[in-house]
Amino acid sequence: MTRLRNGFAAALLLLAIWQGLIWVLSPPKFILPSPALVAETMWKSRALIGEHALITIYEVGLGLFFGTLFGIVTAIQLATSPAARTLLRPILAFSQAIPVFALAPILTLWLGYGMLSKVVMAVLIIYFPVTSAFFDGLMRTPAGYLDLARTMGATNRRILWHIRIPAAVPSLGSGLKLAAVYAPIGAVIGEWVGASKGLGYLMLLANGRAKTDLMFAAVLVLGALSMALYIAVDAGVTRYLKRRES
Amino acid sequence: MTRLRNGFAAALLLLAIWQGLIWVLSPPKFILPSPALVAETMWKSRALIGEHALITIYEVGLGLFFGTLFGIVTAIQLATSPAARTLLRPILAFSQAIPVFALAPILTLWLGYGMLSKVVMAVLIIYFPVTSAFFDGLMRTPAGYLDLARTMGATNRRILWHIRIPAAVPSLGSGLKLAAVYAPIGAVIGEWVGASKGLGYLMLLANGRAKTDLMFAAVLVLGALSMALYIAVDAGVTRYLKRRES
Amino acid sequence: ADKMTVLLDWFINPDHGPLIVAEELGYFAEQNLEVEIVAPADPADPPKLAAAGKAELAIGYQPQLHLQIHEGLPLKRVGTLVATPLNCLLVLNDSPIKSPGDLKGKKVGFSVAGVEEALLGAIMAPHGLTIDDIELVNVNWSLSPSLMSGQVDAVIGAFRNFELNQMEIEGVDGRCFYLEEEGLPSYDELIYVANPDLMDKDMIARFLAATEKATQYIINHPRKSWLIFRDTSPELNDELNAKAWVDTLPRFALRPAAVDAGRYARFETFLKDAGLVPSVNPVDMIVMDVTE
Amino acid sequence: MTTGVGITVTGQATGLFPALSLPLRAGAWTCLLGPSGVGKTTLLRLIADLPAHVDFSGDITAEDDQPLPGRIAYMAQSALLLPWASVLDNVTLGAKLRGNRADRDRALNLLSRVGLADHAHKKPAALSGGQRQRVALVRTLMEDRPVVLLDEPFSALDAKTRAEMQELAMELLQGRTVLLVTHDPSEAARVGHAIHVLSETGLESVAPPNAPAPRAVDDPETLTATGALYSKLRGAA
Amino acid sequence: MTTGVGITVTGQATGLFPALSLPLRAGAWTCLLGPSGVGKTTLLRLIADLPAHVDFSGDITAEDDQPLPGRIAYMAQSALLLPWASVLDNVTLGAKLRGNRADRDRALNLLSRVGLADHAHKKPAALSGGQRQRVALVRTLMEDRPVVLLDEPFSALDAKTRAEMQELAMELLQGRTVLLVTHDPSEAARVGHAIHVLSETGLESVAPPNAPAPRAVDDPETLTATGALYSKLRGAA
Ligand SMILES: Nc1ncnc2c1ncn2[C@@H]1O[C@H](COP(=O)(O)OP(=O)(O)OP(=O)(O)O)[C@@H](O)[C@H]1O
Ligand SMILES: Nc1ncnc2c1ncn2[C@@H]1O[C@H](COP(=O)(O)OP(=O)(O)OP(=O)(O)O)[C@@H](O)[C@H]1O
Ligand SMILES: [Mg+2]
Ligand SMILES: [Mg+2]
Repeated sequence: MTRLRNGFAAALLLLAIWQGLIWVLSPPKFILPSPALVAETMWKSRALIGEHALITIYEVGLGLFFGTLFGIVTAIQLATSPAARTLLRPILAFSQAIPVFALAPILTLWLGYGMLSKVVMAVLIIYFPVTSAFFDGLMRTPAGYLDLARTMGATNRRILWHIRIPAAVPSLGSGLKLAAVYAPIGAVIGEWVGASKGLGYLMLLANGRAKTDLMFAAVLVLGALSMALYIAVDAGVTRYLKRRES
Repeated sequence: MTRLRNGFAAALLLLAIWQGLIWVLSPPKFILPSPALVAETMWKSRALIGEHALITIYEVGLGLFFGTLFGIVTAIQLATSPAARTLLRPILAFSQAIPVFALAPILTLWLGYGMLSKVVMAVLIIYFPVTSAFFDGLMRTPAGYLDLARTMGATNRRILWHIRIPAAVPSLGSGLKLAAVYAPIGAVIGEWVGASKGLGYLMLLANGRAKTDLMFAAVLVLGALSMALYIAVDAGVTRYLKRRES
Repeated sequence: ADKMTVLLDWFINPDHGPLIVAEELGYFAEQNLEVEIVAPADPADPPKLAAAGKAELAIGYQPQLHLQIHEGLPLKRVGTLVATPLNCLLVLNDSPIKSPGDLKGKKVGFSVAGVEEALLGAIMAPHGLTIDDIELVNVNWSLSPSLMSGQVDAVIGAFRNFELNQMEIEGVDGRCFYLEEEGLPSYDELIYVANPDLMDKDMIARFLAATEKATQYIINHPRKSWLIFRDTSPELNDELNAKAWVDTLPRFALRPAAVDAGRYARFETFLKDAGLVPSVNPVDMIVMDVTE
Repeated sequence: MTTGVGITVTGQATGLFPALSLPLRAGAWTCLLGPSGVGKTTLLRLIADLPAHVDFSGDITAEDDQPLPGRIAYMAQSALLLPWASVLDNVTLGAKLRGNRADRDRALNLLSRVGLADHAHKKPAALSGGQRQRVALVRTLMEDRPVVLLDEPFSALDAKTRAEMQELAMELLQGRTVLLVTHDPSEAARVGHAIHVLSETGLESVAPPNAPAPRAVDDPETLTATGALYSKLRGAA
Repeated sequence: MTTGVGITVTGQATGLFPALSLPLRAGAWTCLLGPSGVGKTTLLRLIADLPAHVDFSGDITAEDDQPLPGRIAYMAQSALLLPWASVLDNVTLGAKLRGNRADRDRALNLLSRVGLADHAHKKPAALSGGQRQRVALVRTLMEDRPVVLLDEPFSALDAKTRAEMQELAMELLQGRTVLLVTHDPSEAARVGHAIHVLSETGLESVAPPNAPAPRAVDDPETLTATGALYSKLRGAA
């Protein structure tokens, strides 16, 4: 509840800054339209925006799910196998360092212009932060717990399951929060590179037609979406972490 | 040393996978050129690539420095002021979700076509992971330390400085590792927003011309750069954390 | 010297020959100009930035200009770079699409959002098809790769002097449907646009004079001018540019400042009839002759 | 020299302890014993104005009617050393947190008096349990506060070190108001000027020996008091 | 019933303790005392085959010449409870880590015997220091191992609870080989079948009382042993 209110307050503040920029700098409306104009466009084009937003939401949801899943699995792999660690970590960094934009055109050539390429983009973009954060957590298990587990005759797998993973949950939480913010970008980049639907597509289309107001309406909806996702994930993670130790 | 060796092994593995893909799928060279072709292009165009790479390295360095700085400052602001927290965090999430290309004309309008706009992009892109990771760390200070500091009559500022920040250093380390990987992407995206120099420019140029071999050469150089940066940051952080508690 | 910034529509390519040659041969300097040439990532941006006064000139596309003016951008065409359409509907040579009428149910890729639907709709209309009969896919900059890899059946927005050569180099033959042969009014593909409220007419006139001189040089010395273009930057020296150079030469506007008012009036009417703009703007809202 | 202030705690904590009144005489050592889990730590946290998990209704007031916060040093039940700071830095933490110059000489002197002179530059991870507790003790002694709350400060120490630490603490905290939570009846009998046993039914006082503290452990009077405490404690839980 | 195995520790740790030989008799309680920081915890870690910070040269062998790892339960000096797991889950951790069915009935039974029946579903953060230590004790008792190493297991408990816990541990660990590190001479005198004092100069043995353990604390024989230990310890550091 408070979080929702905070989100709302933040939105108001953003609006105020935006309006302030308009007043102070009075940029041309084809570069930065006024909030009022964008609001009007948003309302008028609500059906259009809604239709495209649904597609993006769907892609983001799938991307978030699979990206988190793969990230968790990879982090666990890395944490359990020194061999995997040796080879995979630099590759991970490398793969991440190759800008998705650069790979996106090629990916779309392989995967087509359907939903798959966008989901893959979202997965790719959140994969690294999730993996990296969770892995860091898994490698920072307090030594005392590990000693204890060792004397108890635990297998590595069970130590992982009962001690290292629960101890790394706060770090995974940090990773998930990053993922909540990045997944929408991933999907939009995917749409940008090649699509016939989605908010990213709508943005490009509007931009190409010099309909800056419509573009900003789409940008705002995307931003609101990400913000909502972030607030939800943050609230969920915080509450879970608080609850589980009391 | 071992890290360097690992990086090298990883690079070899990547090459093997790539060559394997070529053998198995034999994709047309405008989709995936062979390592040999890319190596040849890389060698032939070494002067060209080198010149552009230098620009990118410079942007990355500046971006990393300022992004980390701003991220640290913001995280501290957020951690110390509940008001800032209420408002700024959702805005942060929101700001990340706005695709840069929507902002590109605005940025260019304000910052011009020079290096500044690229550095700003690199800063923008690493700002969020650094802030987010460090902030999470700052909010997770063990309660016992805070109680202790309170009875000692500490001001909030000094608690921050002597307790919360050192306790959050491992989280900041996680953030820095992400930043090392993202800063090059930021610079490249910045170059895409409008540039006439840099690896990102070269990539787009090559891509626009279906010179996939040159694009891959540039991508590889960028990847190697990021990997080196990541390995360096990872080694630094790990060693620092180990040392400071023994 | 007077400093001015020119925003290109895309990376430097043979379409920009007159600018490069003018720069290299010192024609801008002759006109007391110091020209900075900047390439953007998104071709939609330069007109906006020119309208915002961030550059004296931007290179744009005529069809887009009509829309941009209707969206309220303070822009006018002040010169012409390429005086014929370059855009074409591109398919693979062995494609079953033998006429625009065969597009029904196909995927068509495009890159620059804007008037593609209008253009496509116009060339399909004689065959009894509408835009709803096809699936439009934004393929961004992968026009020829998306076609060659079979992800789309056709692309609109390909440049006849460029994508065809590119596909030939990759060993895949393409086939173009020329829009102006399929019932579309002819138009200027690449134009210079500027903000009429901010511009310095004299400076633009001098700029156009320099490019006019460069264009004449290119026509007179096609081989030498290619060498000049190629040697300005190592990344320009490749097979594709060499081929495209030859195909682009005949299309440069020989009189960059000259206005063909009828061409713009016809196109504006065509857009109104296609329902893409709400009204018909008078020609003097769209173009101006800076030498007057 | 800092001198102690008397404090009176009156009140009850719902579900933990019934209405009670605990007087802390100015300049004296008051010992608090009682079964594990009865609420001793909670009581200390209440006095130190730290968040506690109970509903406490009552008053914690100083004789001089000045506010207490800022006049209390609190040594918690666990050592709570900062793992990234050296022993010396941990010990001078209070000064740093208040922005004062850290008195390193005094710190080094105290560290050598608790037998940790050689460990001043080590990190806490390299210390044994009892060494960590002594560092926490030194950190508390470095705080120059009129009221000192000690929660089982000697529990991890061997008998000899424990006796030495008791003497050191009594010497250095001379004149302060000290509340010591301990499980060791002989410790209470040795150092207490007042001794209380907390149980679920309330607070009971036990007469301390008459001799000035610290007393000899094997002094008959001390032994008697120890014995009395034992039997009281046996009945308490 | 699991029965203990005798163990002999011989060797030296450079910079910590000189060459020594510590026999752990099968089925008996051996008590180890000594000044804080002398190396008691280190010795326990060596026996438990855990990483220690010293160079140990010597042998730790079981009478039956079978390997020791897997036959030892170790209760560390700090409670080390998993903060996210309930008391019950913490107590049954061993079974879960070995993939066995957790014996919840036995766990609940033991928890109620240490007085924590009402706390079985709380998280460790809601426990007092002594309660946490008892949970760690129960966790160790749940391990059905022939050799049990206890590092100051009762240090945070009041006298009465401590006595009860000693009795409970002795009952449940009947027949096991137990090594108990303690700072409390009377505890050693009460439960030890063998008592050793570790100091920088080596290991010294002290004769335990003859009565079967656990002995009454106030039995004259126990008191004598306690006194003897005290004086030995006073000389040790
Ligand atoms: N990780 C470590 N690195 C370096 N030195 C250590 C480390 N752990 C312990 N020591 C040192 O080794 C010595 C023995 O430590 P140990 O924990 O075995 O003592 P102890 O006899 O158990 O003491 P206590 O009764 O205080 O628990 C101490 O001087 C301590 O400072
Ligand atoms: N954070 C908490 N939330 C809920 N209950 C708590 C919390 N902290 C302590 N308790 C409960 O309050 C009671 C008193 O705890 P307290 O720590 O004051 O005991 P204590 O007398 O100091 O015991 P010990 O001698 O074992 O340290 C205990 O029953 C404990 O379970
Ligand atoms: Mg307590
Ligand atoms: Mg120890």
